[in-house]
Amino acid sequence: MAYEIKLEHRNAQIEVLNRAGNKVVIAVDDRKYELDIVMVEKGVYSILYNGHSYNIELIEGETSKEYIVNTFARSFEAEIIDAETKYQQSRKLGTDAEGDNDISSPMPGKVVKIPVKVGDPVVSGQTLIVVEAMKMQSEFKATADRTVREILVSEGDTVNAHQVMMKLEESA
Amino acid sequence: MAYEIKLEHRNAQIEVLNRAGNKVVIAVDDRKYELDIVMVEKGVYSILYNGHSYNIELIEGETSKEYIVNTFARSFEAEIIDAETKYQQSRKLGTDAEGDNDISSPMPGKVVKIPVKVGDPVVSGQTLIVVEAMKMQSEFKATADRTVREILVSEGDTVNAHQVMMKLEESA
Amino acid sequence: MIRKVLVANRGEIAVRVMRSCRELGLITVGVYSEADRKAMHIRYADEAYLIGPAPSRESYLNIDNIIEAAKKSGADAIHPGYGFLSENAAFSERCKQEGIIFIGPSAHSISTMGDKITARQTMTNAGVPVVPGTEKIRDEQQALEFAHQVGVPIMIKASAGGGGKGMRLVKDMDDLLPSFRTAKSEALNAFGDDSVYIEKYIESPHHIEFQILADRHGNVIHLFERECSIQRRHQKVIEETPSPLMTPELREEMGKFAVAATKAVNYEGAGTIEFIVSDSLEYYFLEMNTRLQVEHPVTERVVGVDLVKEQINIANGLPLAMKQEDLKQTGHAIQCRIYAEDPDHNFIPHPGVVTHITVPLGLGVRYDGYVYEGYEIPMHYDPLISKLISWGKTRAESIARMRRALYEYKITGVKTNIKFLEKIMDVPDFIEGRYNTHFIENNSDRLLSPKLCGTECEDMAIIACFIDYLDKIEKVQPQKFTEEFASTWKDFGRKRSVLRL
Amino acid sequence: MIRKVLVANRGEIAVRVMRSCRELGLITVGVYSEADRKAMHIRYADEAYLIGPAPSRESYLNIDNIIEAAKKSGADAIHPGYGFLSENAAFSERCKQEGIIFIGPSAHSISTMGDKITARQTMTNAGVPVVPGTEKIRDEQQALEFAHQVGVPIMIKASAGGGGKGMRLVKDMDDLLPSFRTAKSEALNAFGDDSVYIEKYIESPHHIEFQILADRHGNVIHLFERECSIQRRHQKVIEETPSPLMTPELREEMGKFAVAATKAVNYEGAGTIEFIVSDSLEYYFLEMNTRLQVEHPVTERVVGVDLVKEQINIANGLPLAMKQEDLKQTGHAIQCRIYAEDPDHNFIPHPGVVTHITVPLGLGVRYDGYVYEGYEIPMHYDPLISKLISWGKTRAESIARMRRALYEYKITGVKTNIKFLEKIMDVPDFIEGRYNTHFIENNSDRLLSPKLCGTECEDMAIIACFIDYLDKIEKVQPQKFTEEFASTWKDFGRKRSVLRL
Repeated sequence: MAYEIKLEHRNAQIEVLNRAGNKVVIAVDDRKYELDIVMVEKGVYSILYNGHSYNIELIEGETSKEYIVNTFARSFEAEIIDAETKYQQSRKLGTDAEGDNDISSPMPGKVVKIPVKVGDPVVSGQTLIVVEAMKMQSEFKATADRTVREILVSEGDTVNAHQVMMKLEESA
Repeated sequence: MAYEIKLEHRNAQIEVLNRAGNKVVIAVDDRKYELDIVMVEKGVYSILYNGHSYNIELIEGETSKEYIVNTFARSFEAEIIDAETKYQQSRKLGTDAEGDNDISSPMPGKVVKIPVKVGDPVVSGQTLIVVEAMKMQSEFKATADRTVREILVSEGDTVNAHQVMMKLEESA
Repeated sequence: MIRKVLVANRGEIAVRVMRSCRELGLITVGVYSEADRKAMHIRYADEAYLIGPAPSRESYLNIDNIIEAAKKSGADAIHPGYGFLSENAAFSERCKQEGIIFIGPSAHSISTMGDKITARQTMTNAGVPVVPGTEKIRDEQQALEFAHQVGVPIMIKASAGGGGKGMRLVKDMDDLLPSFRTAKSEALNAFGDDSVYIEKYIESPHHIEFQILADRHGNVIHLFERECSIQRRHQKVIEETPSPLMTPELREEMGKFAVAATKAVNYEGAGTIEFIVSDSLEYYFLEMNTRLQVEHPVTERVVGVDLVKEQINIANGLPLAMKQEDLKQTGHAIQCRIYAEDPDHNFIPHPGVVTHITVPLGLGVRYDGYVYEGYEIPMHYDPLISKLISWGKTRAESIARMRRALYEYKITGVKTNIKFLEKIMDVPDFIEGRYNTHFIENNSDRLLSPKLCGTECEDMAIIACFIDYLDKIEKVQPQKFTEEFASTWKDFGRKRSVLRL
Repeated sequence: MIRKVLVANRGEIAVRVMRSCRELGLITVGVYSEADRKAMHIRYADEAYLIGPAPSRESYLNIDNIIEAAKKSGADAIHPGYGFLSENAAFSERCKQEGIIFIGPSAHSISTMGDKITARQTMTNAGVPVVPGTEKIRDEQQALEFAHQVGVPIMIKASAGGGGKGMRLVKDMDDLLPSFRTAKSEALNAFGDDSVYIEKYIESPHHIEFQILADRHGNVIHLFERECSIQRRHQKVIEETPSPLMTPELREEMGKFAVAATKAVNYEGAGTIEFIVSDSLEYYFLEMNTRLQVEHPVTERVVGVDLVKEQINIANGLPLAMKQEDLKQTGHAIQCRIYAEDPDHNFIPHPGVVTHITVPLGLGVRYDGYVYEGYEIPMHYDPLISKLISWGKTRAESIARMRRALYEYKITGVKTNIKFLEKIMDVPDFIEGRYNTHFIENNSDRLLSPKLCGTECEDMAIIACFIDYLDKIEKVQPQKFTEEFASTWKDFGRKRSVLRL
């Protein structure tokens, strides 16, 4: 069965043609690889292909279909695309603007300042919330002119990574 | 509920009197400990007791009730004793001699020589089987005068740790 | 003699200090905040005491709680590490009052060097060159006069400051007064004190510091220089010794001034004299750090001393075991600071759980760290994860070894600057030793561009994800859905028997 | 110039060689047996080729397969490491024939030094002192004559031998002939050759070796000595440099002989001249190891060279970059060999899965290893897991640091000799440097007795087991048995949704 995998910019078709233990014959787009792949440590794969030794580290993302992949050269975000994912993506597409209106922090931290309040009109570039982690403050700014619809945290709160802290809406 | 734990030579009574998160009040024989215990890595515990910082590493044995415990000073074998264990121990006691008659290797290895055959009488100290691991040969010898009842491996075989390789019986 | 040492710190430096204590046969006492129960320094210490909640000011900066832990444990000395209370004169004084040895300088030395204007004055009196500048500026008139006297560029700095706050660079005479006013108001906000002073600004500065050791008996030696010019927003990133800029004559001259500066404040312990050096090798005293520096390992490797052990010997009142003429730099050492931060997103700090770590090892590599697999790096403290130190017979070998070590170093779970550092090792200006504090700024395009991963490399990444995903669903997905219900009960039985409860 | 190096080895030495290759910018090729697919050297290498089944003679000793891998990969050089084919003259010759650079000496040097009797003769001709002894013994009459001439104790040794096989110590003249006959028959069984020779036996021997480097242009230098007398059944356990026994005069004298011995066989590459030294400092040539030694890191640390890089430079035909007078020993280094073995059960080797590992780090500690968490140490090869090297300004600091490093070093899953080594660090004879090859035997009671773990320590072990057990049953045991059947189906649904398949 062929799957689709998204590796940042790229969408690749992938299919296992044959597999016996470590030995796998696999097609990625129009390229066919005969290789030896084995998990050596939790989340760490060793691949031998055509004499070359590759080490790939995986961290599972928020769902079992999402990964952060580290190669020697760089780090990628990857996602397994199946029917369910496609359906969700199509839903998401329609509401894309809404996603942009959620303000969340990429890292855990502590809310130190919220210089706006619900109902405030804000302009692109205006600071909405300041989060501190590891003695450094990060300012989260509006990327477009909007109105503050909802504030979900208070000053002094601890937030997790990717937690939505504030919701904006298009100004009336 | 009080349990019994065997730590090599010692049998200790143990009971959790109170537990809230890391903080545990626990009685071992007639001593009461108020301590802070937390698993920091898989199988690695940090215990703070009376200001002292203890690091204890556990490896599960062949059953979930058996452990190898490493303290700073030394390594122990430990076992949780419950009704089931006691019953098995009492059964074992009756057939203790039989256990002694099983020849097994403490480590994985390869059988390189079996200088005896089924039916042979053997005397205490006589070599029964030679196993090689990591370029070193270990000889397994009879600890009493016996007869070879059964040989379960052949020369060239690979054996796992604790696999029974030969059975002896009391000479007729 | 010191018998038991409380280390009033956390992270890599707490572990590093305890290692030397252990080698000396001393008992170590760790202290921890509520966020640090699982921290490595607590696992490493012989004894451990809780000193308060996660925020530093309630724990690692809480003098009362630390003194209480020292008394409870019977520690006879406190090592402050760096940061936190290490340059706090009140803490040094309090230890003295409580009869606990503070492994560091006296309150007097700390406060003299802590106030930049007093420090400048002391240095000037001792004949140590300082950047042409003023004392506390009285009024705008004085600011104008000085600016006209030395010419632009000039730098306005907060007297009580540090870390870039209350600082203003003036390149144009017209900007002087507006900048002066902003600096004063920033200083007031940041430090509760609006005093500022003005200095001549060195255009292409190198940051070079000298390590010193001073005992109670008046002996002072320096352990040569460290080059610390690779900085990002005034944060050091890479340090090395010897400095590629240094000549033997300059080293001897600056070393003598470092010793004179140290003597001028009756200093006792390990310390650092920081200089600012221009491209044309003019140098000026900048400040003194009255503690162990983050970058002390490069000196340890090249000079062959354990600076923490020297600190403890000095605190024990012993005379220095080495004389200046015994000391020699052998080979070359480089240190990289590994931070939990995301270079692709403006170096935002990145706390989180370390899921996997591979530490670089082998010949010529030293690793000072504190995180382990499964450890959650807390959000409350510094993002420094570890320090990687490479040594080589030559600077070229030291760079090659650092490149190799960074290649081996793998941390998953949190973002780090490892690949950013790897790229620095390949920048010609770095390789040739031609750099000043503008290095990262000047090379930012190159340093921030992603490394190439070609089609085959990308395909391997895709394949690994896919195989992992297939094996994962294999494990949880039943062979046949219809058999599922019936087999679940059996599965439970099996699981029980495997566990043999 | 060498561009791509195949490392014909496994374990820590393969990784160690590849590290230096990487620092030199060379491409590395690993080879592996079927038991080694997950081995670290394969993960570390740029390229990797399978060379056969698990048994060494079908893979790591299979010259044809290794040469084939070299050709397939386009490697222009082969580094043999130590052990396996490193001292195999036929392999060196074969590489030459195939146009592949063998990073090591010529077949001629290897065979001259490989045959003990030829080696003795070559050394005698070169004026290097050898232990008084015979050539191959013709008959029992000759054995008796020699024994009477030098007196007991004497040692009978197999000409083709090594590792203690075919060796017999004779302390009483009456035992001579019986021992002679047993030695011959053992030699025949072990090596297919019953030739033996006899040597004077040194009663309290020290095993001291000199590291040498020789280039193609006739330059030979020595990098001082290594003391290797801490042995168990002729297996080295701990090595150090400088030797506590050495004097500057003796070092110079022995070093000159080491260089002379090397020149006598037109040697090229890195090698070791082993001497046996008596308590009264009489020394005799023992043998030459025509390869890198397991204990080479102590020399690297104290002399400040990378011996693998030197080997590669020599193989490239470059002249040595160092002269004898440039070299200096700085400080003191000790190496401990960590074996997977069980000291409590007669040091039986202990292959198995490494479940957890904590590596010692920090100032002055080098760790050369290859195992990782989850790795299964195979039963087919050497039990050496890693080497721990400590450096200190003085021997005392080096010992203190090794004690600290061994304390930090934790491996669970397989048994190791770590605690055994820790105890050696506390034996007065070791601390004072008064030891010879009988050290372990003489101190075995102390070294094999368990360390004390008092009641509190035992109780903590018991508590950790108990808490772990309780938490484990908590996880699998259902709250109420009767609810089990009904809830299992729900659990399955939950599990699925967590995985979001």
